[in-house]
Amino acid sequence: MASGGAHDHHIIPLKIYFRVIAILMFLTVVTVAASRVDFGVMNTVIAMLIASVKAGLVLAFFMHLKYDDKMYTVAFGTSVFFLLVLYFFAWVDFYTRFIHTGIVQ
Amino acid sequence: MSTANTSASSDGKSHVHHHAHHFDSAEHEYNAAKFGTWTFLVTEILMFGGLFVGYILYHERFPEMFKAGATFLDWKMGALNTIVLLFSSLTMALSIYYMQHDNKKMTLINLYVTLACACIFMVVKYFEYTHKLHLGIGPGNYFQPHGHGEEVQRALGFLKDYPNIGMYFSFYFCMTGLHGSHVLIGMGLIIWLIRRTHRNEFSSKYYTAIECVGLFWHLVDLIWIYLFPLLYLVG
Amino acid sequence: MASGAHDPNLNYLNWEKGLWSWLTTLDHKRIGIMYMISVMCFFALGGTFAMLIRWELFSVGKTIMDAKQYNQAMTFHGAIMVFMVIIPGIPAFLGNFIMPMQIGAKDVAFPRLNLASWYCLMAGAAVAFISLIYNGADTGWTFYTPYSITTQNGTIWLVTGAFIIGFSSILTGLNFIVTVHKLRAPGMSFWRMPLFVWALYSTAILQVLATPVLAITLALLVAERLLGVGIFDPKLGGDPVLFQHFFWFYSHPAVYIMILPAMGVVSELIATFSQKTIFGYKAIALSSIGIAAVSFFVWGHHMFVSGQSEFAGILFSFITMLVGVPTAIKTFNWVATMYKGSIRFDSPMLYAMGFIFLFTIGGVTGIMLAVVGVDVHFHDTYFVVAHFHYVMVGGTLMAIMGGIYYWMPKMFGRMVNETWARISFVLVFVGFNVTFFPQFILGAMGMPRRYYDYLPEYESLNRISSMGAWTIGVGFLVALGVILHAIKRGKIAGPNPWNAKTLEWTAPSPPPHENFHVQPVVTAGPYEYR
Amino acid sequence: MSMATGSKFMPPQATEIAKSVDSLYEFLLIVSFISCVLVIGGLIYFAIVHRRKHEGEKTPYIAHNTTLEFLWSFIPFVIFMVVFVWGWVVYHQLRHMPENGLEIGVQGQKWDWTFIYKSGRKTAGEIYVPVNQDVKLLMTSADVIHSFYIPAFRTKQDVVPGRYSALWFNANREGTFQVFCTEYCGDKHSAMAAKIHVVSREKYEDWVQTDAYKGLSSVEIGAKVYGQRCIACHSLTPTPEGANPIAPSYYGLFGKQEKLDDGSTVLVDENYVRESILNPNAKIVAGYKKGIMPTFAGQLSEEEVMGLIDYLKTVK
Repeated sequence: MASGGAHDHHIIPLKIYFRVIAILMFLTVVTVAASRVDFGVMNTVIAMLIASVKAGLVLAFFMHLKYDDKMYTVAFGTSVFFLLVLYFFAWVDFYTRFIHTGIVQ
Repeated sequence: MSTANTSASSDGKSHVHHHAHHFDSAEHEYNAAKFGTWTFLVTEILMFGGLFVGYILYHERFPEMFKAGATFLDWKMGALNTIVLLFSSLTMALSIYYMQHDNKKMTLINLYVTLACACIFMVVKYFEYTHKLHLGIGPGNYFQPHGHGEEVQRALGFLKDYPNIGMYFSFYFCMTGLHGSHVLIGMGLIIWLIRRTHRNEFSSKYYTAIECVGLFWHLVDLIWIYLFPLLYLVG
Repeated sequence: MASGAHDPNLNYLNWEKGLWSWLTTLDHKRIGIMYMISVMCFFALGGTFAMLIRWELFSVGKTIMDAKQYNQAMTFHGAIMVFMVIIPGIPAFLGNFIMPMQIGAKDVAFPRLNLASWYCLMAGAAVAFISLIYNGADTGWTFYTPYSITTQNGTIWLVTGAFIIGFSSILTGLNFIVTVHKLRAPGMSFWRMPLFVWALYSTAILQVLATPVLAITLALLVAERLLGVGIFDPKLGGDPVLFQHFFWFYSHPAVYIMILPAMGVVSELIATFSQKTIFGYKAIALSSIGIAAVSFFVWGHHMFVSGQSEFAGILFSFITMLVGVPTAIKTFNWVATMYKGSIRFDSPMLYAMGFIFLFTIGGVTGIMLAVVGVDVHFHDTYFVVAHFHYVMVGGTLMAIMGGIYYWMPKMFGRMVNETWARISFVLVFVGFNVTFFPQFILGAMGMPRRYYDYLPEYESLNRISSMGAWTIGVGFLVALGVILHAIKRGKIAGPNPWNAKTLEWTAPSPPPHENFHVQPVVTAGPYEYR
Repeated sequence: MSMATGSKFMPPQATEIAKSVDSLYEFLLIVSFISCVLVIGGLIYFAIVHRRKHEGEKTPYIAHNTTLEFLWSFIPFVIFMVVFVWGWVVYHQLRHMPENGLEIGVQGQKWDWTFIYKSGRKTAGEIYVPVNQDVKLLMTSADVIHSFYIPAFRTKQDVVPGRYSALWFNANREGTFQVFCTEYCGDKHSAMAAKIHVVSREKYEDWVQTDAYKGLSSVEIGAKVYGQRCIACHSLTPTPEGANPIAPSYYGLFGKQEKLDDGSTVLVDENYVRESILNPNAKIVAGYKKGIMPTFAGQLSEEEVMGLIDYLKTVK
């Protein structure tokens, strides 16, 4: 860990790049189409799922996370985790004060 | 004390990259630079995340107001921008691929295409912004639609039902504005890369700068991947 | 670089001359010294505001200033001390200087970024002080909305200044994480790193994960004032309590950014001055990481009475109890280290023992405030003021002073005048207790904080507190004199005057530009007093 | 060290909950004192006993002791859990609103509290409540966040603009108890206090029905209203040189020609005073800022406005 390892920068073949961009473009079309249909609340969930798949592809291939040091994946995962912590606790408070305001505490 | 790794770049003029004195080898410096870039991306994600959390929380609290606000966003422009940015992400990744094969010409082409896509993105953004601001649809207190025309009437109508619709456009302008500023920063960095590639500073042995700017650019694209559905589609 | 010539009297201080060589230096040691000077100047400024506040509160009614000026003095005391003294204090000053040497590295991972961090701090401070031109800022260092939106003065400048200073903290954190991961000397596994490095590593994680949320919160606050974005403004449908959530999501980890490095310094001091291996090395190291992790889940205990629901209050109170356990473990480990040690009462050790004394009181009162039922009475009273001063002044400032006296031989190659250093300790320690212990009682009696004027029944305790505050002021002036004297005319110190075992003491003092003439190889743990 | 009666170091215990909060606080104090004695005592004892006899002394290599480390992790955890649960019980009592309490509307605005009883009676700066009666305060703020804090009842609740927040108490003995604002709200944050008078039920019934100004002359009513509502900003003495007060002084105001900020002058007569009370931003005196004085329309009865005008005539 302390000094550089062997010269092992992984090179992704062109084929995979083009396959990934094709999927990404396709998913963009899918997400636009999905937004046309009214699934009610599910619209947001579906849109986020598709966006997450696209994001996963960009992360894994374009940003080489799949082939790189696991530490980078840990770093990215930590940032998303603590973002969810901020959202969860703020949402708990928001929910009890605005959406479900049964009792004035 | 520093071991230099000469690079046989394609047009014969070899350029020597000295890694900094406190690193043991160029490989060591490369790993440190990438780890530093990823840690920086963590801070970017958390900063944008704050805005996303605010948006989602208020989206739950004022769902109709946000739906009304979203009607002013042109999803076609958004979709075009998404495709442009995805493509620029591809060309950025390809520029790294070609530099790993010491193919300076193809790297330059890809960098120029990435830069061009970024310009298209900003131009589309420019039209969206001026179109709205011209009608008086601005953030917060600057939401004073004036003039005539269907959109302005609709905006005035919404203003009566939802007095704080200005908040939706605050989120819109803050999120897309912050993202736009990062696209500009990315363009600046790509121009810096192009200059250094022309001066043969990169080779298959040393392309750290391209890879790190590439990571930053992919993150900018990542944020737009989430911004587009949240703002334009779901509304 | 002339790597061959080990000219003995050539060191990082004199191998380059002139102000320009300092302002454009990439050497982590010089940047550490520049941070030292900045932090000490800001501390003097923040301390002056503190003295003014205590002078005003000496008696009921107007003493030396009126309400508006008091509110500004209170705001600037808070903002300067938090953003410019205590957060950059140990990580940027002592951390920058010592941490790379302790892991056997030649420099931090990104020297240019390190210099940029210092310039961020100075630029942010300059912007913050522009607010004085626009008749200051009187929102308190917490900038709660909607007051911070409606008040007519230079709040925007202070907020923008804090925004810029935030980047100094982020970049330092980033630098330290990469340095610890990538630049450790051969043989130094994670379990052979000194505890000061462990503390700075967990602080760096906090700086990188928490400060960006402060950046976006302050940016939205500026947007709120300029454009009326309505996110935090109740008149436009916004929610001021959401601002508190975003603010404290940063600010509670920020208080751990302040205390964790101090704990790292104390671990070093206790081990060295007891000449005994630290007790429970793994427990202390993991406690640092544990505190850093749990600190992101507890911010709601600042908002028990803000209108959040009972469920949220209970949840935050429970998790706050969890974060109390590792803190207690660390304190017990320090005391256990001193068991059967060979203890010398040099000034750094006095400050370390002072830290444990005051931090224990700060800790137990922290648990009192974490108990929801009691906090409703104590929230925003002087009980809270006393608690966080016990932990911040009694904790972090004691550790900074201890750290300066301990690493003075390494930084400047000279020893500190022991008698005067001990006098400064006694003055600060006694003055501190006289100032802040009465404030616990004032808080219990219900005196709210940030009060320009108070009821006559609180006057006697406030008088005692003010007198104690001036004693602290004198104590720190004496300490300043001791430091300045030591730099110029202190007794020459050898490379390892305290017989410490960590790596930085194997380098000459003051160390050469590249820290070690020969790359150190680590074969054993950091505290091997066998 | 029985603090149940509320010693010098704690405000008086005026509600049952105050007693339970104090007993929890007492337990916390005892436990904290013991742990401080253990830690600090141990520190000082080891420092003295194991002080360095001679340089280069060998010290035993004790790295860790699992049982000891387990004990001093588990015991604090248990204590913290006990204290947490006890705190939860007290917090639940504090936050569980009584069903049919006496409801009083509270409005906080920059720098004073106004109260509205269900009987339409409005008071500023003080309220009367019967003893041994559940009282529920429904609070909101007109401008920034304030916080309603009654030390004697050990309870506090932020008053957030744009929302209602509630606080309840049941005073178990008569007396006057101090109320503070504890969320920083600007210049006169420390002057934003109020009083709760806990009186017997009969006195309360009598007070609520009677007119607050029974048997007072118009000037005395004006003086009382001035003391509650205007004193925060308007002074009765001539403005000293160099001071820039927030609002014009009442000294010798009535009947004077006042210069306005748009250059015109106006005679201070009954109509001008009434307009300045009900619509303060209509005419602004030169040298003072617009938008500072809140409107009192709907908050002052006709009797009170007339009283103020008569009172102004007497301020010479």
